[in-house]
Amino acid sequence: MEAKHKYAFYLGCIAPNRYPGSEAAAIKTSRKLGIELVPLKGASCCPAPGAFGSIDLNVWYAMAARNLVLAEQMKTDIALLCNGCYKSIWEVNHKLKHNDELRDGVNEVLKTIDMEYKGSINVYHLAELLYDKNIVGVDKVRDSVTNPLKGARIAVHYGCHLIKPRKDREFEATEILNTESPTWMEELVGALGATPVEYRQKMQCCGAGGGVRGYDIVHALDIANEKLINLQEVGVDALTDICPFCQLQFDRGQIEIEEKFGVKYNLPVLHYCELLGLAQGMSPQDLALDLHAISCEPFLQKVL
Amino acid sequence: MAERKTKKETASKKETTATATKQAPAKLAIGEQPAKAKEARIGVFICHCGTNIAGSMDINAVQDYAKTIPNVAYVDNYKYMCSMPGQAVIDKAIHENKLTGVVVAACSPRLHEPTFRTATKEGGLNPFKFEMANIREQNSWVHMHDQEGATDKAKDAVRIAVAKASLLEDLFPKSVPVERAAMVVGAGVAGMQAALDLANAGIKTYLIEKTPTIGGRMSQLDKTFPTLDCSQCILTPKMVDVGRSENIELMTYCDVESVEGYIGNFDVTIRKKARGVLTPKEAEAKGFVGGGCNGCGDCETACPVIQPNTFEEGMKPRKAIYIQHPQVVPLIYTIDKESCIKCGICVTVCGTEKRAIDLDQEDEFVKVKVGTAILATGYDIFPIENKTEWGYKRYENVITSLEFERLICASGPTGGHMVRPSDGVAPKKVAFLLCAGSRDNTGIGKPYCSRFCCMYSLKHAHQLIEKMPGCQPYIFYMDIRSFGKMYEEFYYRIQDEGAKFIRGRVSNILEDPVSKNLMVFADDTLLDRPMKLEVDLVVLAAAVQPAADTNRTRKLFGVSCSMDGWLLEAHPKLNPCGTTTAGVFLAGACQGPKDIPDTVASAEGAASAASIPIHTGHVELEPYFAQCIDEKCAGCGMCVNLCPYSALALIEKDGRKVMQVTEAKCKGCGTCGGFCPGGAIWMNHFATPQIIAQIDAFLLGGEQ
Amino acid sequence: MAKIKGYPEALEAKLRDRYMYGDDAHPEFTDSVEKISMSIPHMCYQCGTCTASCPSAPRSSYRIRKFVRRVVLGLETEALTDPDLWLCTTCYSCTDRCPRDIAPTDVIMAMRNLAFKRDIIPVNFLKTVQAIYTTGHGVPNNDVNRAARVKLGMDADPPTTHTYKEFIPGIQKILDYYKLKANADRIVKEREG
Amino acid sequence: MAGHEAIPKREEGAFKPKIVGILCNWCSYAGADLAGGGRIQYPPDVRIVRVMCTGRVDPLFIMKAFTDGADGVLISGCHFGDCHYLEGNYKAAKRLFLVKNLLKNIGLEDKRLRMTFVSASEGAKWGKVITDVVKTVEELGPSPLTELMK
Repeated sequence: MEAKHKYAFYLGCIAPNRYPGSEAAAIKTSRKLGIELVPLKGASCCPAPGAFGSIDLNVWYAMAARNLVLAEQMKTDIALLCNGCYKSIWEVNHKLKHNDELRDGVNEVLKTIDMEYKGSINVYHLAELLYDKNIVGVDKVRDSVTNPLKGARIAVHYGCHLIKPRKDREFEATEILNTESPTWMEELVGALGATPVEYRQKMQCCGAGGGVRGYDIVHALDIANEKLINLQEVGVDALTDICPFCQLQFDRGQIEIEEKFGVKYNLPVLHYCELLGLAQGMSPQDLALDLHAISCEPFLQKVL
Repeated sequence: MAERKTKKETASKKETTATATKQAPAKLAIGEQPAKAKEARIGVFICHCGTNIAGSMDINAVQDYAKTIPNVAYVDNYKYMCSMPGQAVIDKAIHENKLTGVVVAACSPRLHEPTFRTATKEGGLNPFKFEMANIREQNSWVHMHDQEGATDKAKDAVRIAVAKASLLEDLFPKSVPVERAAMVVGAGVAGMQAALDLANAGIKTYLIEKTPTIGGRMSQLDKTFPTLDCSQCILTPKMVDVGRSENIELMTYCDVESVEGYIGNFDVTIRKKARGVLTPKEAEAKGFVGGGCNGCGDCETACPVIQPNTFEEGMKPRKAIYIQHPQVVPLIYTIDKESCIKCGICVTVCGTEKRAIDLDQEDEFVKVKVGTAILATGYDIFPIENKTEWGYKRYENVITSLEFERLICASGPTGGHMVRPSDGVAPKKVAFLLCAGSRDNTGIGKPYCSRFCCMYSLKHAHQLIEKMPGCQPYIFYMDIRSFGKMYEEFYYRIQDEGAKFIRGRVSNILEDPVSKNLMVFADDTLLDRPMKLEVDLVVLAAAVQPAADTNRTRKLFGVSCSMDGWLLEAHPKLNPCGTTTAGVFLAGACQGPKDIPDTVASAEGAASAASIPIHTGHVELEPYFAQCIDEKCAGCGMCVNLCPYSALALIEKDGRKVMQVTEAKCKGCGTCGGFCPGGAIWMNHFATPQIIAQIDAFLLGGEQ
Repeated sequence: MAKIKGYPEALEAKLRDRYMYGDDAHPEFTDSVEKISMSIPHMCYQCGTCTASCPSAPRSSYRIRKFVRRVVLGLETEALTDPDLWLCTTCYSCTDRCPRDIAPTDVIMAMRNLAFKRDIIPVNFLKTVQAIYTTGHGVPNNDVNRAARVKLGMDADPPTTHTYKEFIPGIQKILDYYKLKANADRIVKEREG
Repeated sequence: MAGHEAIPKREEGAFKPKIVGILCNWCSYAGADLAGGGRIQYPPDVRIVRVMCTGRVDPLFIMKAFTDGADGVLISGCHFGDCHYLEGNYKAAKRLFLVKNLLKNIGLEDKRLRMTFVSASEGAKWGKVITDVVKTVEELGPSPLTELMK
């Protein structure tokens, strides 16, 4: 089926440079769902909202604006697959659109590289597009499944920066505005034939954000560890996320947690795009799952 | 405002004719300076209002300028014009300078126009020869940092006022008789108290209640703070009195459908919703002597349809034919038309003696005439599930304070056994969340303080400690607002009884999927440590909001509301029961959150205010009605349809069609006058020449 | 800040004057925080919803409510020199729930911005800056990953600044506009030599 | 805090717009009084004429104001559905619509005529309305009619 919706695919850093499988999966799977993702050439780091936001918000605005302008020049809306990137790209776009003073300031800087932010495009998270029935919707996702992930118990980590703070966000699918007890990701997981699993403190942060993972890794890991304990309590085969940074924190984090706290979980952590890939018949090799710090094997045996 | 004025005024009343026609003197081309304006002698009096006005503008400059305005014969200023000596200044000046009109530059006419009209009258002029220039509310107070701007604006304001004063005419308020009956809308404790007071003052009172029984919110409560009286015990006597009172015509299960007329003469249409059950009176009217509902309840037992009982906050079932609780007044059953399946079993069991049930009964409309009306429409609980972080409706054991009242009440769904919804087990640890949805500026909750939550939560804590030894209440608060008589002492007592007070607002609640216990997250701001408290039950002291159909009702009576929907009083301090619609008053929580003592007090206030015009027997209406200048009227009749009160009509007069105003119906809005293509409609006190003169004075007069 | 008593160091530390003095307060600090954060911390009524929502609070001495309080009172130094300032994971739970409609997270970010102006900043933040300055990415590509990408049938480098290096000078221009790289290098050098 | 800061003063010789404000007694005039009670600060350029209802506003008043050289006219009444006289404000709004067209025809920016709805409880809003009306008129500059009429 040919693509009805075309987006400039904003990659960010961690997906292409650590989990290339999710990048590959995103492109392949969304094509099957009528979404064409074209590369956003020359895009840079979003830049990391925690780091840059902390140092100087003006730099954050300007750097994010540069990425936005690249898409404006393509006259194409942006789609991305990382909550952190969403925070930078969507929120800066939103702020600049609604705050002239800010926009003028940013354009001042962009002038030095012959760019101008116009505010002519929108920014979307892939997960949002998959759930929005006007674009794809749960049913279409279900229909696209050729290899249902039967019998797999999968928990969802929503992360923070896609949905919080709710009062600033604008989603076509209003279910996404629920920040206390959302279930739309569970619906998407269910659509893949897997069993979504609820657990304590589902909405808690992964602990990596705001530069904390770099500043005080033990502190950051302890937050992740609390979630892993809660996940262990209900027993799941895998944890899925829509943010490569959260994924890094839970995947690599488990190794670090083992080193620092001496506890082992071996809980596979997959980006939803990777899950969707598997469900649409992509092989673990197509997804480079071997790059994950925690082996996905036990999970794969269950579902393949 | 009309009746406030008339209270102050004693203008010699010339009985005006039923219809009004403007005579020659007003035959003015628009803008043309009438002769009388030229010989007008206006006195201007500038008020300092202490430093309120003098502090932000140059009074002397205004005074010097006023002297230069055409028609100004005298100028003076005084520290407080509204004071007795201040008014004496006006009186004296009128006599000594043969003034024909008075301008006072001071506060808002909405505040002191009556005062100065009286002063003008004392001076021997018609009180309507007075015009006010508002240089406080709309000048000195809003331009505090702009002396020059304020002074210039004051000069213009005076000039504009003088221009109008020069053209003002003698007017005579019209006196209308007041119907010797009153209406109270809403039969909660406020409505009942107001109705009883009116009735006891000998006034026939219609008490309108939308639900099948009177009693309102108070009848849902178990105990009342700080005295811990049983709510029902102190309320039921009143309910019975209301039912018995000769002067009260109790109309339950009724809605106000429409309101016409004005103070003294409101024509109200009431919808009697089809109850499906006949009262003994109605039965008799139908010829079933000795018939009608006697509240035996056989029908209820027989009825097969089960519905949640709203009075019990849905925690108890009721039938399609029901009474809400044993103490209802009147004791007449009601059929819930939505859920009734018309199986007819109730008709059979009711039997051929009573023949009380009429499944095909239809709504009826009743018209009543009243002199004054009191709105007592009360409050609802804010839909607290909108604050998703506390999981109301998501977690079984998170309940509202009103649900708590029913659960702890001996006549409630559990017979007074305090148990939690999930498993019927008595809770050992209970968390009370104060300001749940109140003091919330997110746009989801309510920005205001709901005022009685602190106190009833203290009472709830006391009830737990008293009823269930070993049960520990935790009260999560930001501030305990125990402002009433004996309230702080009550707070002291509950603290002494062992309730634990945690100064922190609960951020969110998580439910244990197995035990259904609740994890309450908060910051003990005094200990400066985040806390995670496992409790069996959470009670949300949910914010309150105006009752569901308040907005509909208030519009029928032409009453305004504040931004959050509470009905707007005429003056927040000096006229809390009045409204901007003469003859309509407010009682209880419809005006803003109130606890029972305040509600009853405001109800008695409203009752007394509403009884004054009725006892006076007549009210004087502002003589602001429209008149037709026959010479100018082309008889096009376009104005006739514009009038919202159908006060205008076309009549034959000396062989031609002209419009005629029925004064009694005209409320003086001037919508007709604003439209008339021929300028043939003269609006008393707001006549076209007068307003044009004001505009000209501002733009053409003055120092260019 | 607390007045110095002039005792020997150890005693001074133990018996430090803990009064709050009027002259501790810097209203301009409150203003600049409000301007940068585009929020209204001065409206805080200290209910603690933020701290109670905070994933960092239960495992540290970090109290966002306290930081907001410091903004209200203009306690600049006390706020900016507190190492806890850097324990916010920016999860925005507090912002999501604040009943006063304040954005405590953005208030923290604003304070971090002001701290950076005083060279108060953890080195890891600056390392990200340096990485982006040279590669355009905060987490740059590496050989293991390149190999994997090729195996997946993708280019070894993603179609970002990694492939289109001509965009990097533009990025450097932006960062230099704010002297970010220079400051980062300087501070890192001071800390690590 | 909005409204409570002092209004920035105009520099010497700057254009001071002349604006006529016709207010209904029950909502807008009361709202303006409330703004006073709340000490909401706003520019002093609007002169107020009080009528019982905006329904009273004769298009002629507006035209007279403009021909007299007003730079702007503000009509302010109750919110729709809140009119003390049921529907006076509807009728006023309808009429104003026609007047606006008329203004355009005689080459006057219809932005100079504004109708707003401010209730008795909206003091702060009144401050915003006035500030905004004055700003608009300042940007438009002196009314072209002023010259014409001379």
